[in-house]
Amino acid sequence: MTEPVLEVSHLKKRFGALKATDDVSLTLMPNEIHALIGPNGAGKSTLIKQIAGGLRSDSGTVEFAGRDVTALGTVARARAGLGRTFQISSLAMEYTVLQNTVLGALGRDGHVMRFFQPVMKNRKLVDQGMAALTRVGMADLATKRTADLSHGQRRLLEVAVALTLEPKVFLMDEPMAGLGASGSKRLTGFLHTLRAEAPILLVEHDMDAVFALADRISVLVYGQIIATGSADEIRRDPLVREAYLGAEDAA
Amino acid sequence: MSLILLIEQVLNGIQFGVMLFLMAAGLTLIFGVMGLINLAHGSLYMVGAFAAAAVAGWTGSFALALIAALAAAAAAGALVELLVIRRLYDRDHLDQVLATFALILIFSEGTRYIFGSFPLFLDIPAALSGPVLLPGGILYPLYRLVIIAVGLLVAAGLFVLIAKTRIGIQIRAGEADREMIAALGVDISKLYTLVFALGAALAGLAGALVGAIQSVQVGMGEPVLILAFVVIVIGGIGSIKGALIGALLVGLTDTLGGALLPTLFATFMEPSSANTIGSAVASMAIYILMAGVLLFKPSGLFGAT
Amino acid sequence: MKIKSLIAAVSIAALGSGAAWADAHSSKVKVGMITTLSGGGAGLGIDVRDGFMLAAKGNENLELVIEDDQRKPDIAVQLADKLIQSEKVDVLTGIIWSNLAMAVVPAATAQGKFYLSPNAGPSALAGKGCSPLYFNVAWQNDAFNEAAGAWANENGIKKVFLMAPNYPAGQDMIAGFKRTYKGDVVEEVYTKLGQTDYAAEIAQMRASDADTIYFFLPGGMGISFMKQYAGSGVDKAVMGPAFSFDQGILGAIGDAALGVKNTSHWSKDIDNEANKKFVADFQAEYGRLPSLYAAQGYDTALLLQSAMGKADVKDAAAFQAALEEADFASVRGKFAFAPNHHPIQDIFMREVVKEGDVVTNKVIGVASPDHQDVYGAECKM
Amino acid sequence: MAREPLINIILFALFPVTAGVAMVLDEPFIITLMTKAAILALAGVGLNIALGLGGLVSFGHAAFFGIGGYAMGVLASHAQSYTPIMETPILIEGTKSMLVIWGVAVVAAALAALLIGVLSLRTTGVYFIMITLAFGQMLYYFAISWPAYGGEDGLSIYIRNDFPGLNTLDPIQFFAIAFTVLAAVLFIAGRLAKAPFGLALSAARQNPERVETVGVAPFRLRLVAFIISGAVTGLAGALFADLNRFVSPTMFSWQTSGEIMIFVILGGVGRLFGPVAGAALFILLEHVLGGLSDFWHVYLGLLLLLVVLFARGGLIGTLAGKETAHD
Repeated sequence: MTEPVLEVSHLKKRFGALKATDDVSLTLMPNEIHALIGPNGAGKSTLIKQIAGGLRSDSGTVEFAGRDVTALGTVARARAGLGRTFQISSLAMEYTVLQNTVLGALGRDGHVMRFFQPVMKNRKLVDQGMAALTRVGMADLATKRTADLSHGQRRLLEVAVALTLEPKVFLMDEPMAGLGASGSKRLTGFLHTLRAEAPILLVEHDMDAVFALADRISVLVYGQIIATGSADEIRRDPLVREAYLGAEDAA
Repeated sequence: MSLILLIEQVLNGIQFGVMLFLMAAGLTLIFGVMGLINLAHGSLYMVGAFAAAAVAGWTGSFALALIAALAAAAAAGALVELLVIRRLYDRDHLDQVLATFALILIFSEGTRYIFGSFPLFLDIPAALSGPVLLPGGILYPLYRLVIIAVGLLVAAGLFVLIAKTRIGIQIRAGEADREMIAALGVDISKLYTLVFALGAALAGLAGALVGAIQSVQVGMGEPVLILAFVVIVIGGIGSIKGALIGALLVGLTDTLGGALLPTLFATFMEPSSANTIGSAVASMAIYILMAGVLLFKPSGLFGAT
Repeated sequence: MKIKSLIAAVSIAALGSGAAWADAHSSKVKVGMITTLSGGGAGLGIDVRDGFMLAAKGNENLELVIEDDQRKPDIAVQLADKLIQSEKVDVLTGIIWSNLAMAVVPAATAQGKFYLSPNAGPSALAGKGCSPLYFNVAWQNDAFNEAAGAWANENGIKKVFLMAPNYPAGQDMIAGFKRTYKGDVVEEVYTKLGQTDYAAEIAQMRASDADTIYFFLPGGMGISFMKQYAGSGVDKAVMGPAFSFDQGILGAIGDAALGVKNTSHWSKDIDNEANKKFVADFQAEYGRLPSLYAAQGYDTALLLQSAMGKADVKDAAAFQAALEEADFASVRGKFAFAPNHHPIQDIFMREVVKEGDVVTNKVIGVASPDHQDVYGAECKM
Repeated sequence: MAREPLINIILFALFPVTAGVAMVLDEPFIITLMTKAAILALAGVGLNIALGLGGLVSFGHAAFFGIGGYAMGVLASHAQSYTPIMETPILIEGTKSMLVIWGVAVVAAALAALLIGVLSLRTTGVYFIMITLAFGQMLYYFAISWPAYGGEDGLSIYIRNDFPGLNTLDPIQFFAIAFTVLAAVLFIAGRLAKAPFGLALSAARQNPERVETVGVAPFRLRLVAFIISGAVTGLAGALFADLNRFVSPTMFSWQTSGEIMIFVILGGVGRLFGPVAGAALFILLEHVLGGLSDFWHVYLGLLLLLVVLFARGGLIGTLAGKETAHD
């Protein structure tokens, strides 16, 4: 067996009486797409934050590329190779689309403390930014102001910024939301090729995409993982059907 | 320093703190509910003091003067809210700082235009003047005890208002979520005007109470304003409880620092330089206190994180 | 516009009663007045200005340009630059505050302009920093305090409690008092500049065994202190330099100030012709009682005009000599310049009394006759 | 799109043109006013690096302005009285050299900004505004109470400091110095905004989470921005002290912080030339309104209010039309 790239063990997080994350363990193997699904309020976003470093866990560990990163913050984890996209777009809205990916390339490059040469004339960084935009099919939008993009376009830009980081692992929080059927389908195809570069931990509501892409699926309900397995296993799991579909019905 | 003197100084610190609380309560309420930094709060304090001095001059009645101070400050507050402040709620802090800074200029020079450049006369009523004998043989000015009592009453009133009344529920809801309260069918702009006027009235009350033992003059609001900001930042912005605790902390630090530090420095320095340096450090003490609190609690003692 | 209208006011009045100053010798002089007319402390500047204009009324040879320094040193410096560079004035005057004077006076005299101080008298300008072109028509900062110390010695004051704000003028005032006072200083307290609450200090006063409180707290600080002191029940005698008990301030303190002793070089009840005329004219012109600042502004204009009658301002040496003569009828009575161009004058002790409904001052004696400052020895000119 | 640069050029050219005309007309005071505007603009440019670019609403920049001023005051007063600043362990003498004074002012202000920044940047929002205010007030009271350098009275320097090859007391020559410094700092600040650092800093203002996610710590960016900002404002303070040949604690007061902030907002936050426009307008208003009435602060207040309420984006923003993207 190969070693997992990302290994989360016994993570816990409480907010007052609410157990947002209740003893969650999961792994992400090389070249794998591991989907995390669950009804609204199950604690997916909290878990992603804990893994990305934005939220301190009460207990448990996060190991990344064989290294315990539990004590590290967002910045250090990003530098170690965690590439994250956000559920609610988290971009520099005043910037152009290209400036956002150049920012990513700059972060990857690491030399932020340069004060004189215009960054948008730095061939290397601009090329990296453009390349990432081209890959998600946004090259023609490069000079557009980010605030003027549609929701779907912002999701794609999130992915493009993550690409510039050349991460060892992608953490993607609902990248398909707002894309529409055809956009969703294109991104699904793209993520499929992306797994060869780095495995993806994918939080997603679009079940078609999840079942088409995921090697393994974990189901999170009330902060607990109630099942992990292949698409077929999850479809058949009675617990999942009850908790998940039951919840869907209720909604 | 004798024990009696120490107790007297502690009382002075509490009195100063309670006075600051009257200022800070309005400021923190306005910030908590509307998210607004109001630098012109000191001007409302000044308006209260001038209104009180003017009415006391005409009628000779301190009670009428207090009522006039409350009314004038509340009216000025409501007016300012309707004309200016309500355009600032969805602006960033920067715009709020500049606009309310502009209001200070207008209020100060406007007051000078109306009342002239010389300080006004406002005295405490005869019934409240002079000292009283406290247990333990401490002689203490009655009026300062009255200020302490009024301040604590206002604090209690505010707690009840916020915890128990309909308005209080609306205020708390407004702090939590503006859209929520609008969805509940509350007229939010009316609520905001009301809260602003309430905060202004408190500042006006403080101005009138303090004006009777200090100088009623243009610009009297700004030093108090800065101190009130220190208070609410220490206490945690938006928290009435924080404002009370913060005010008492600042009051005690300032009073006891001024009284004790020079003596303390004199234990290891020659007296004359101990005096100057001690006084210098004492005048910085509350700012040091504030920086210290923020280092350990970046959102103040009772602030929401 | 404001400036122009003031100039006009002075010269239009001249048409009516010009005869009084139509002296054949009289030379033309352009005066720049920098004083505080807006913001806190504007009352003092307004009084100096009004006093000056009252004395200069009708003199068509005196052109006056008035500027507001807002009590900010940097503004004062820039206004001085403006008056010297653009308006090309011959004489500067008007500054109220020591720190503003320190910012303006050395540069102004270095550029060959006369400066007549109607209020501030920092020790540096009386001693090492003195200048042939600088004349102080008011007092050296220490004067009232030295006189108070001397008076205390002779009036059985044995133990004093001293208080002043913690800034140079405050420290100078206390030092001035201690220079002449021979009794015990039981406590010496420095408060924060601009402090408004004196409960802590009053508590210390109560606890001390001093028989007299001597304090210097200018402007609103003094008002706050006196009101709080009166309510505290501490019954020690109170004394201080005149600044906290001047006419503009007494109205705001009220009865709380009654009985307080304060030293001053002027009082409205000093018995001489010039003073009677001044007090009456000032009330007639402005409808209020004059303050000591108004008196100083008035004397400054009298001094200037006396020199104008003797010499041309363009001849600096002659004009300086004319100023040194101080040949004018001061509202204070006796007035002469010491070699360092600071006044030799009587410092009176006044007491705050009530005349009808008005709280005001009454002279009760001379605290220090022919008082002269101690810094003159360091002055080399 | 090209309107803002055009406005900038006109605005900038207005300084030397006005000063030149004033020289021809023999109105040295106008030159002095333009010098003052240039120096205050410089202070604003400094604040704008923290405020406009970094989103750090510092209400305590008077601290750096004052430190720069006192760097000049202390060095020049010791040189003036021929007394060394310290003799042990090493001899440090005062100086009348403007260049040395600038160096000391910049370094001292930068060190203070480092210290204040490390402590203040742990907080955000209103807390940041207030803690920077608190540090400014600390220095203000310190300067007032400390007797060694004049306390509240301040320090007078009788003659302006020296600049190689120039007569600094001549208004037009001193204007040239101040204006050149402003131009140089504007150039550097313009480059800074477009450099990698500026890109990341401005992104951290727009969305700190974004910057963290690409592996850059906003705290470091902000701290460095705060230091640069403080240093520039410190340099302005040294020049301002030299303009007046005088320093006093007023330079540390919270009103000074407020005024520097007004220059920035009046001109347009985050716009390179915003503080230049703001300072020029402020000086103009002070000069014109001050002559109209004793109560000119009322008009100033009303005008500021109108700008905030109705002219968002400040003077330059209003003149340049709709807000443009920072690129």
